[in-house]
Amino acid sequence: MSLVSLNEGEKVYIIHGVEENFRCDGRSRQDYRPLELEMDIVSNANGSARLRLANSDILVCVKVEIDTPLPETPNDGKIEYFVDCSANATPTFEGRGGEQLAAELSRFLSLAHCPVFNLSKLCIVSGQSCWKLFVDVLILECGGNLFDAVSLAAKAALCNTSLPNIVGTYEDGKNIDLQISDDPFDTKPLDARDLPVLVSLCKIGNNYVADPTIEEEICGAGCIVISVTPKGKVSAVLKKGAGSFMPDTLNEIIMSGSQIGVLLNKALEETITKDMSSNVCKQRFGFLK
Amino acid sequence: MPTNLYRFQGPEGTIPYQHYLIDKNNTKLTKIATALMKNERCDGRDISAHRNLCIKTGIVTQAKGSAYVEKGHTKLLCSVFDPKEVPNKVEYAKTGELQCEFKFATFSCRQRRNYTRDSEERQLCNEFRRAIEPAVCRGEFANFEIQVNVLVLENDGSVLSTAITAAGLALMDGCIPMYDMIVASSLGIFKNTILVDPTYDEETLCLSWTEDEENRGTVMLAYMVSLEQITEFSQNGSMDINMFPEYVQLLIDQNCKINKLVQSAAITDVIGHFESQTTD
Amino acid sequence: MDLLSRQGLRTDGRRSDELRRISCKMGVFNQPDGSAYLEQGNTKVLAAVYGPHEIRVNRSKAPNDCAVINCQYSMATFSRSERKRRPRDNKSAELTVHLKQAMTTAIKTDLYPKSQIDIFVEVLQSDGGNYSVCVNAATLALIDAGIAMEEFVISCTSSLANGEVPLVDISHLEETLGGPSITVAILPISGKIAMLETSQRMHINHVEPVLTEAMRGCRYIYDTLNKTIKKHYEEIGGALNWGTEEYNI
Amino acid sequence: MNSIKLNIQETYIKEYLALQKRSDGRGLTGFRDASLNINSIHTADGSSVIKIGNTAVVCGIKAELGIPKAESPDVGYLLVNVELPSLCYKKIRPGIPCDEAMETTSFLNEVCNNCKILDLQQLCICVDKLVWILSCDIYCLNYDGSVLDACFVALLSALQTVKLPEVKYDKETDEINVIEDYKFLKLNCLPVASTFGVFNDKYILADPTEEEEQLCISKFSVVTDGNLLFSLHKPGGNYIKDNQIQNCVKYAKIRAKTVHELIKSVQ
Amino acid sequence: MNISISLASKKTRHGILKPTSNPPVIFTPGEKIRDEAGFMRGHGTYVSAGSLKATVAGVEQNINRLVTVSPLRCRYNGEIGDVVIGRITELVHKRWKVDLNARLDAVLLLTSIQLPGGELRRRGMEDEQSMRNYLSEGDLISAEVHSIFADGSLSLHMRSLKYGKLGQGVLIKVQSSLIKRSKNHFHNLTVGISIILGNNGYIWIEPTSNDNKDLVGLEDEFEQVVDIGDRQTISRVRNVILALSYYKMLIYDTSIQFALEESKKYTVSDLLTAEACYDIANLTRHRLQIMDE
Repeated sequence: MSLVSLNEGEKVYIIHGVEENFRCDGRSRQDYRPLELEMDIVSNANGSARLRLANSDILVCVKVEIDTPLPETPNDGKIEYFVDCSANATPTFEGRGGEQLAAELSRFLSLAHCPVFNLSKLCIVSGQSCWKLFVDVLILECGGNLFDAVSLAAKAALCNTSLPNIVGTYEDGKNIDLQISDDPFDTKPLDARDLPVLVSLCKIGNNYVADPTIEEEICGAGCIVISVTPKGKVSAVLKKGAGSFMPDTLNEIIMSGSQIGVLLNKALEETITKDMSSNVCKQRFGFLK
Repeated sequence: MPTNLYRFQGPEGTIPYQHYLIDKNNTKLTKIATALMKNERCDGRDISAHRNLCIKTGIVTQAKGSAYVEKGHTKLLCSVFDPKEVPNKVEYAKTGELQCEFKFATFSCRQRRNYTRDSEERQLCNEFRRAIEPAVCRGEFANFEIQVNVLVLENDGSVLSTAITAAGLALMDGCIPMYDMIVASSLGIFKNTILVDPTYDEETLCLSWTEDEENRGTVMLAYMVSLEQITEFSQNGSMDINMFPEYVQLLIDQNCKINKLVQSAAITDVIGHFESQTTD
Repeated sequence: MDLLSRQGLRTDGRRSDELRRISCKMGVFNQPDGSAYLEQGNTKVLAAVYGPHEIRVNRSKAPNDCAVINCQYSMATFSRSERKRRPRDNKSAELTVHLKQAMTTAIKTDLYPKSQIDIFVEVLQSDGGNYSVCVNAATLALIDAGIAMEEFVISCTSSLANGEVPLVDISHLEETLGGPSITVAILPISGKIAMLETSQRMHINHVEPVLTEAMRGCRYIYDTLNKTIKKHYEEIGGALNWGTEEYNI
Repeated sequence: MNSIKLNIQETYIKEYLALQKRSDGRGLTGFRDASLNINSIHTADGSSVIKIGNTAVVCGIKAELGIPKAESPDVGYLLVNVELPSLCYKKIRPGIPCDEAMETTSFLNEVCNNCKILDLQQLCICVDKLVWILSCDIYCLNYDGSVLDACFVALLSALQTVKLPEVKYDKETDEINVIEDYKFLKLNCLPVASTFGVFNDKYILADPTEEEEQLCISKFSVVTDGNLLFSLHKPGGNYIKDNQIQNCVKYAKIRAKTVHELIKSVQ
Repeated sequence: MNISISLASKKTRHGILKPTSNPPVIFTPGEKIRDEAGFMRGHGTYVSAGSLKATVAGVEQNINRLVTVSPLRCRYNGEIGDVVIGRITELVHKRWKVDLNARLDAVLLLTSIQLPGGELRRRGMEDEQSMRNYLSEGDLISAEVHSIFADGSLSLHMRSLKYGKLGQGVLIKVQSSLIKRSKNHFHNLTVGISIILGNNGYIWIEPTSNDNKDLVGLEDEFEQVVDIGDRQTISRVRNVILALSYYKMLIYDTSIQFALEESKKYTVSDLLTAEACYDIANLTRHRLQIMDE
């Protein structure tokens, strides 16, 4: 991503544009670029989704495994986030180049989900066995605003996830053996509709914009990422970039971020419902379209 | 557990014995929780009171600048080194860089930590760097980097905010040009009750999952008092949006209080410098 | 478990000399200079090519008269049914080297002095023959990037069932259960072999039939991909005036 | 630039040494004052902080339960690690441990094993099943020479503060029960290290500071508990004479006694 | 707040425009084009066993007896006299390195720019030391290809009033093969917007300046705020060009003009949607075809 640089003229042009509430691509400050979602595209996963936000392309897969719960939380399952920045997205990600960004993304995603996600839903036998969810995010192309795109894709993939049904357990002394249904359709969906999405607001000049492009991210003095649940609660806030904020600006940004977040959640919700309802003869396109 | 060729490693899969005392720990947490419902804290503080702050600057004589800060049981050390050229770098940079390291000592937390950096340390390191970056006059040392290191000796809550405060002092002690002093403080929110400067147990309580809709979580804010600028803000938990202005205001007030302490420590530090110079 | 039923059908219903369904698309992404997506059965691979561009790392060590080819083979953590812990491990480092060797034979590196060509492949779903599909996808991406090549590089993996019948384009199940397998990458028109590897000990008498089958598979894949490329170019070329200034229909 | 600075420092120190004095006022064989503080870290099962002159070192011990080695099923683990984090000294880069840290670590472990500081049998809970693992991590906070000396004091005083609860292990059900009846560890001996620097063949400096260490052509350490000599450690460098060593051992023994008193005084 | 998430499966498949009726023969790498006898090997071909073969996928082109195959998409291959837009990446002794999306970074010598003081000014040490004041890393310039070095890298010059450092505006990047070579690459679109179509695929859109450009074109002017009307048109032009580029259509003054006219029914931000892009590209092509006939 460091491949993009801007000269002063371009920066001034962007900053003035934001002031006039008319950005380079014609959006107003709070508009998102068109998003495109496709669910259930990886056949060997328990849930998956691919999201395109302009040029940002994110593929998220959820896999489940049986694990033993931690001794301090015997009734809770586990969830692990892993982000990989594919070198396909930009050559700077080659080798370990994308690791720092990936670590930041996965850490913040787990921070944002953690206070909202009820892990006891993943419990099978208290203290003995639980589900462990692996949420694997693959970044295939970067067109700015990765935090929002990754969170939307991750939520969609989790909504798409279903857990296999346990058909029987039998105890053998202390150990409990679990029998998982062989039928791939004998599953129960995971309820993930309450999960938050992330909204990045980039401060440019004295204003802030939603869904920043790469150019705007470079131009901006700093960025606030807010994790918003469908009910408008805030579950995590993060600051990116080297800038600093006035207290009033910060409050204002968080306020409008939560409003955007509610709408974003609603839009995602509607799309997911639409996708679920058209379940019959659904065709997977993936990357062929 | 990643294998490590550089250190003596014990066997894999060790368990802290405290795991078998979980009930005790849980009752302790419940006790704290019930006390908090009555607006009382286990260490006898008022819910809006800070723990005592103990500041010592210049204790790492080998570093350019350093500060040791103790806040309750939270203890940490921060040191700053001379600006030096960035190794293996060809491009020209107009602003200097801050290289930060944020490390927990292995014995600093309830559970023993690993030697290698984990994701929490990385994240704290990122937040730490972002918090102090705006305060340093980075234009003064173009193409150079400054190394800022933090070692947490004991973690009893509000580590990041303490570290940021310590870093501000260490940078000052190291005579690195800064726009303003930087201080930070944190809040815990438990069932709508606001706790200033939460301890480790209180933080755990604030972040544990509950069914209800009440506000909970932690908030941290780093602030430059005389410039009135927020340099870092992070929050975790589940909170109502309308509460944010209140939290932010409260944190700013707290920071102003801490700033007074920090400033007096800074003045003592500077006087100390002069005295040592005159005795030389 | 029998890899070949009495009727001569494989576990996924194919005949022994039948390849899996191939679908592909060129130009999936905007940012790379060339990109391609290739599915062979359930093995799905994305390839991206950046360059030729200025050499970024180790500029002083690079040769002056030809291009540096830089590859990375990576496997998504979710690509197999068992979750992988890391996308890049020792195995993928080895495949990276193989991929680089195979692609270098075909790229006309002497045309691009002092430059670097990056080829990145990402296995999204793996069901056998990962390396082969990656080579094929990389070829497509290179063509999409307009990089001069002597020929296509096409790869195919085949193995032996019941110690006698060669199986072409094997799936993951056949890879794990079956006998020794041969992976070969060839330049299909001239028939030159760019890379050849056997998975394990193999009887000398078996090499010939398995290799022939793999090469036949390569030629089939070449035909399919070649057709797709032509179709893709016919579709997009018109508006572009076929990339020429003067061409008139 | 650096060489010039070193040169100036060398002349400066030489002038002092000619007067049988050192730049901080000590005599040639004088040790710096030490101060010790124990149990200051509450998250550790045992801890101590030692300052010798400006050199500061903290040691924290965490006790965990684990499975013993198959070849020695009845002993626990005592793992000693020395960390020289980048914050203590400007010449250390962050990342993997530096050579000096690794060297100090292996020397400490060697001495611990050789002189049996601790009967490792007392760390055994159930043979072949469960033992204590004591991870002793020593962090240097300020690197001002003779870090090894400080590490020894820190380790010993921290070990003395460790209290382990009683653990009941049921062989049948693998069940573990922790009873809060804490007991101290029994230490066999208290080895104390004293580092000496050899300056210019002629002078032997006890307990050199960082500045002096830079200029010394070689360095060696004597480990003793006042009566017995546990180890003499001289990692290369220039040769030293036999009688010089004899003298140093003498000083080291006296030093060991004072350190023992210091450790006793804080308990 | 405009947020729309569409489903990929609901999208009708219009990744491409309808292909033309009778496409020419397309050669792919390794395929034989013709026997070598009597022909000369050009770009995109090689000789093997007495026949000419293609190295890239494309259409055969004959200029007299020279046979070339040009790929539909590749990095920019410069030709002398091309107008290019580039970004300064590095300052090295007496020269700037310029990124042109070509195989190698181009070079702009200190002697190839006009400094204040005119043609006859001597370039001394002072100029060398203050190079960063004229052009620094990240700056955008428009220039002309002056010569081609043996290794294929380009040398640029800015010794004309029309070239110089670019100020406020928008840069978009498209494939270099989409830019149609023509006599003029500087266009003042009727709507008060100037556009420079760099042969290397970089396109610069800026408001037409009324006052004469100062002689050197190395000064910055950031005080002036581009007015909202111009801004809207610039964004519209930007989105329209991106739509054309998505559908691999040649970009030149006429195609942009047509596309702009067709885009009138959409608001600027609507032009970001796939449907609008398709519609505009399709209509534009239709009009171009009619014009050709």
